[in-house]
Amino acid sequence: MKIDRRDFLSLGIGAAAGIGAGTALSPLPWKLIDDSSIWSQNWPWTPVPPDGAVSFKNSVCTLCPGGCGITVRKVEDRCIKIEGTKGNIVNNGGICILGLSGLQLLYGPTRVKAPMKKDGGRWKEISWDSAIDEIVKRLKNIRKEGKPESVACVSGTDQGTVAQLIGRFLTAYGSPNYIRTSSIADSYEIALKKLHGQFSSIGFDFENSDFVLSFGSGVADGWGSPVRMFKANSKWKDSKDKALYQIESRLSNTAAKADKWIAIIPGTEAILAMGIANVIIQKSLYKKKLIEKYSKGFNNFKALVLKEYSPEKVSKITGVKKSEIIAIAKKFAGASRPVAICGSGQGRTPGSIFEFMAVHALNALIGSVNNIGGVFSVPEPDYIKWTEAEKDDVAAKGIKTDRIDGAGKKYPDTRYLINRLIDSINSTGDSPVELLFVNGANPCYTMPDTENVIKAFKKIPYIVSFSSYFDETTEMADIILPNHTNLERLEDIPLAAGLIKPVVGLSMPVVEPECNTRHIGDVFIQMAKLMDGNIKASFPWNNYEECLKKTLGDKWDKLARDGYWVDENSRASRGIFDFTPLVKNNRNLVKPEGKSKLTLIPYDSMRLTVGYIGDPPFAMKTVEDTILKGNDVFVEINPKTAAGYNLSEGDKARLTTSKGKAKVRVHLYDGIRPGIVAMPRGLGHTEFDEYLAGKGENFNKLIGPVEDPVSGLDAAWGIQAEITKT
Amino acid sequence: MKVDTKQKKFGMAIDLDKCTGCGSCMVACMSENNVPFKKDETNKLDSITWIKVYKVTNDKKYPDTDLCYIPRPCMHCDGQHGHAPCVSVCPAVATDNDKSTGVVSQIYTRCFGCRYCMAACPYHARYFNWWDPVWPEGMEKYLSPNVSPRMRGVVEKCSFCFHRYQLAMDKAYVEGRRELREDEYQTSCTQACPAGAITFGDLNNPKHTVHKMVQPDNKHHGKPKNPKAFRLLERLGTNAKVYYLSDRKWVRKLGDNQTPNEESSKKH
Amino acid sequence: MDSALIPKGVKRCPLPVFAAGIAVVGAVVLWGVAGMLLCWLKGLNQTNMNDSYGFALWIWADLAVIAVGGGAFFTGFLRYIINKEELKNIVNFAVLVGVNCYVGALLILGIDVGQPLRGWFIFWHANVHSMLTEVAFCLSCYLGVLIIEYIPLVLENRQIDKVPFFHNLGHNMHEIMAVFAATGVFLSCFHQGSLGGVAGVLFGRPFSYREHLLVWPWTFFLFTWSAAAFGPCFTILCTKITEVITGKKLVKDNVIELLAKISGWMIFFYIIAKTTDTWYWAAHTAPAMGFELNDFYNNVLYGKWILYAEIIVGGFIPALILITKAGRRNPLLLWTAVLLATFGVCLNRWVMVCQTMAAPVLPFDKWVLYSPSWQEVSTTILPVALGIIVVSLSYRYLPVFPQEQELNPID
Amino acid sequence: MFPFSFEWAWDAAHIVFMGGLWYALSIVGLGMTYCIIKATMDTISGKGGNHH
Repeated sequence: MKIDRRDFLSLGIGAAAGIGAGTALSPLPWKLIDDSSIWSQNWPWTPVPPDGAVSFKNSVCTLCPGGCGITVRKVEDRCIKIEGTKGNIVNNGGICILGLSGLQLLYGPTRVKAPMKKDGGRWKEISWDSAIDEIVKRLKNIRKEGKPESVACVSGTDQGTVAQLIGRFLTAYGSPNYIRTSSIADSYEIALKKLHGQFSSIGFDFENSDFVLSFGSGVADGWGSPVRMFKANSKWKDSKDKALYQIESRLSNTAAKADKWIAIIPGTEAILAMGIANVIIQKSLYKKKLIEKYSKGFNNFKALVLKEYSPEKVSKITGVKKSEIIAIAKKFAGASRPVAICGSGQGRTPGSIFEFMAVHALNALIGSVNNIGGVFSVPEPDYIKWTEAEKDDVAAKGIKTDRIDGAGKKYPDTRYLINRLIDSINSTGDSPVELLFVNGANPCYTMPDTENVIKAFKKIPYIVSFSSYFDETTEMADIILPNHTNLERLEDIPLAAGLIKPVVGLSMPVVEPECNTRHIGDVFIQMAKLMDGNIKASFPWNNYEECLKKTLGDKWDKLARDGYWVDENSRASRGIFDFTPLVKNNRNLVKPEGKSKLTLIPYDSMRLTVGYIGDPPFAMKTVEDTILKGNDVFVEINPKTAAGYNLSEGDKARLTTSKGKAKVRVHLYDGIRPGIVAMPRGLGHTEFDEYLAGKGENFNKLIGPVEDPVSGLDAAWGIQAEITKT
Repeated sequence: MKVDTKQKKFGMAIDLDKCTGCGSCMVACMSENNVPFKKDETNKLDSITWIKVYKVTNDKKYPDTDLCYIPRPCMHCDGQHGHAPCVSVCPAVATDNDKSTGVVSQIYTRCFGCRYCMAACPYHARYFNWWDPVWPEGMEKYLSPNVSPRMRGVVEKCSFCFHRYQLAMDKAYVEGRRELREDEYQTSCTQACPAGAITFGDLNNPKHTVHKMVQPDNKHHGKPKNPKAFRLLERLGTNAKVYYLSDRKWVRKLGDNQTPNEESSKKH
Repeated sequence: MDSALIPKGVKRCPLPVFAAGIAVVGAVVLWGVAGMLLCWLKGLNQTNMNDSYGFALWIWADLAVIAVGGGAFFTGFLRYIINKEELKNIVNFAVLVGVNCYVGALLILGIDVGQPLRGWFIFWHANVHSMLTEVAFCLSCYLGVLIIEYIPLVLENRQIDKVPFFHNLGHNMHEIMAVFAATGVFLSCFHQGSLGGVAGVLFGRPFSYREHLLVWPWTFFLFTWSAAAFGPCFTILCTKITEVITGKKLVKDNVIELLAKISGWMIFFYIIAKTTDTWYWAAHTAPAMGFELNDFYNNVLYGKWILYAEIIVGGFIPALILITKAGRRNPLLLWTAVLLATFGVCLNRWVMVCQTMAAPVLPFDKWVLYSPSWQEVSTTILPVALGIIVVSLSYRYLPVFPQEQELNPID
Repeated sequence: MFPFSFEWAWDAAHIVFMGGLWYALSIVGLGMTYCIIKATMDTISGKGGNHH
């Protein structure tokens, strides 16, 4: 039969249909579909963490002064998780947000991966030898010119072998200018020196206290050793007859945890303390025998408080109701193991010594000094028993010169005055500091009037940073000798955060150094050896590890085993309590700068670290959107006050103080005293990674140092400010 | 040896009066479970936090204001007939309410990202991977092999650190045991909480602290017998395995919705 | 040029004009394709959805097009099962519109999922308890049925019809079309219903949760009913629009009026049921969960107005117009009615999806509002544009409207 | 979808749901097969098109 066009067409279509159907019924499409789901599960950009042998390594966290024991979980040579060490004396298993984020710092993009030298404003990698040679050459020259005292060191601590090695180096070199960054540790130190007559750090027996009267101390916001404080707070919650009263102008997390929140006018805490003393004495609720036996100058003190601090007067100044003052006093004196504490927020900045003494006096009145549940004056752990550093004439002459920061002169009890260092550099033509070592500190971010601080650092001819991370101060340096991070290095960590006995922790390397870094202890020993003469002679050790083991002696084993060592046989000094300095410095308050209507105060939170380390990405992720949104920081303000400036929730505004301006947004918060603006610390970094840099504003840019009349330390707690809608 | 076949019901009790809102639980969870992070995490509507700490206030004016933090992991709901709100709706069986442990799991490689489960969850406990997870150069080193990183386009959520349960069970089996001690299986957040505010354990086991704290009434869908304890959105019938405790009335009241007339009738 | 393909006895505009029109719509299609590719390649971060708004514009679009596409199954039901002869003059078009709606719905679903390559899991690892599974199955099956119902029309193309095999195939399919239609109705009832179930079963969302009858929440039945009721209105609307565009009368009034009347009564009884449901939910269901009506409507956008707009403006008004002879005979009123009806059903779907997501549930939650990104909008318009092209092509080359020749004689 | 996928269970839910599904699918499938076969036979027997 003949095939016409139409049949052909239909055949053609039929064939096509056949082929189509054939493929559809073949396994091919099914195979493709099945594969598709497998592809979607193996994108090359989704990492697959390699498995391996699991191990646990113990150490001590040094990211804050808390000194918690940490246990690092490892898979082969990778650290994968940081946890709190069970049974540790400080944190027993608990751990804070910063410690948990530690691995992001270890493996993070902000590490200084090798020694670096500023070369035309840009960082250039150099070898360790050439780096150290360069510094030694400079040190030798400065010494030749006969001004060894122009070499200084700014450090986060003055305790432990590393700090002591640096101090020893300076002494042998001939400089008295080892400067510790300031905190409430200084204030308490000085207050205790004045009232007890000897240097010691403060300790609190919170675990046994049944009533805690906190003058703004953020015991639930990171004050003291954070994890220990959280645990203590939970203990207080556990029993009905324990209580925490929080005296603070803002409903902080601590105030929220407290059984009572007393919203005081900021800066008048000392007055309230004196008022409470008035009631206690008035109603003779104090421990008379103790006072008679162990105190001096009580009668003057009594006369003073009775004359000047009647509840009525105090109420007017502090804004706390008279009835409330009396109630607090009764509650405090009536408790069996009460304790009064101060140092606002996390206690990163010193306070008015008058306030510290007044608060401490309360403890004395009701017998809580060196008593169970109270405060203890704890001697610094003395396990570092080295021979005096050898001094040649240059050294001997150098260390006799006045400290550049003027500490110990006008203020005999003040050992370090970093705020004065900045002034003395900026006030003279060329900087009195020729060469500056910076270790464990980031003053160009953490110090008030940041602009001024940076100005001073710009004037310093040569800055050596030992930072493991690119922080603000490191950016100002001329050369970086990156130290191992806390997880990579061996170091003894004396815990200064309010424990009642001297405790030393041991930070152990849990992982091989990630980058081409070197232990700061080894670097100084090495430099000393290259300096020859008396300096070389003062450093008989081959390396830091040997130095540490020799220093610790028989304590080493215990430390290596448990991670900490408690100096059991250290006795709290049963000194006489002298009220005289308190009376003498009556009303030496610290007033906020400026004369605007609003008062700007900072606030600390666990989620924003305010120390020399920047907030890691994980921690930043937990910051609420009422604190940071995009790159805008929110300031808290009472709705009543806000109405006066016709500000409503989320409005953009400009915050102005005598020190600077900041673009902010407004968060209306009923939990804050009218007339006050509160701004979070820890934001506004310019360095570190893109997860932190450029977000929010740095509070320190808006406030300037205000010297405490008693200690000379910067004790500014706030500053007058103006806010305008933009 | 005796093999205990009694089924477990793992759950959590969180003491809101102890919680300080420090955020440790959130980060402990992120680092345990390989949760990714972005440059800007301030848009909380696309920020993955398996356990999220809510901040609530009593809405009173100064100075009577009070605030409270409410940590919110996945509630691992049992629903009325063993069906969590999310489990019954998942079209591809990518999430499951494990009868033997009471843990609501999520199978990332099975999920195809329809997000019906997120629509179903009243607690916003489920999170979608809107973006590919990216770790900065070198940081992927800390990723744990126990939890696979998720790919873009799937839903993820708190698993009560189920991998820890599996590891603990493996260990127990090697030691010839079939039962875990209370402390052998604890979630990362529980372990980390510096305030010790979180208690984790088997709600079916009278010996476990969590059971003693909330005294769940299993005849009435696990309603707590302890008057200080409550669950979020109790009356939706989600039958959550996460309980909260507080001495503060306003906090307990904030745990669930009441219509005005109810409230007034409650007063007297 | 293409006259060989154009049906006998009808007149069509010259090809260039036609092509120009298609080109315009084609541009819109390209825009949509751009959005689609972005979503597939870069992921759903291209949208403005977030963890509180997992369901948004797309899911609404799905529910809406399926609802208005309901005209297909219901007209088919009336034509083939109830044997309403007149409707044979509009059923083709109803099916055509239906096909487009369903293709669009599936396309959007394909973009909406985070892992499109795993889309088939919904069939392969089906969870029979999930409403979405039911939707997926019935939706795709019914699309198959619709295509089967559409094929005979295609086979009636002048050239194809010349091929004996196709001629016979078309003929035979007509013979047993009732069987397919019946299956279609069966499937439709379930997927329309389960789409309602999607929101109705969410006992974590008091705004959309409803009590159950057997295994289905009331929304299940309300959705099926509303699709059957409002669908024909949309069919009429599309017919009217086509008539305007082509400038011809394509369907006789008696056909339209019949459909309008049925639709009217369906809407009337539906809206009464809907009102009752709303009342019961507000008076019993929600309060039992700790909510009162006002909690769901105390937002700037989502106020009580939306409730009245849906029930009165988009429900009773069109119903009353359509059930009165005068109303459906008056062209202006008819237009108003079908427009309002379409608006009403779309609003209902919007509320069930988007307001469900927006309304706070936790006592310390806040309303979450969202506005779609251009990628979402373009991909939502994409199927509409595609639909216009398919309808145009079908109209040009297939005898979609049997009465066209009679109504528009060529002299 | 099939008894061999692991989430399958021989419970009421699966039987009813999948039963309904396969029932519908088979009707449609059989219907189409019938039409195609019949159309082929008709064609061979010379019906349709311009043949008559």
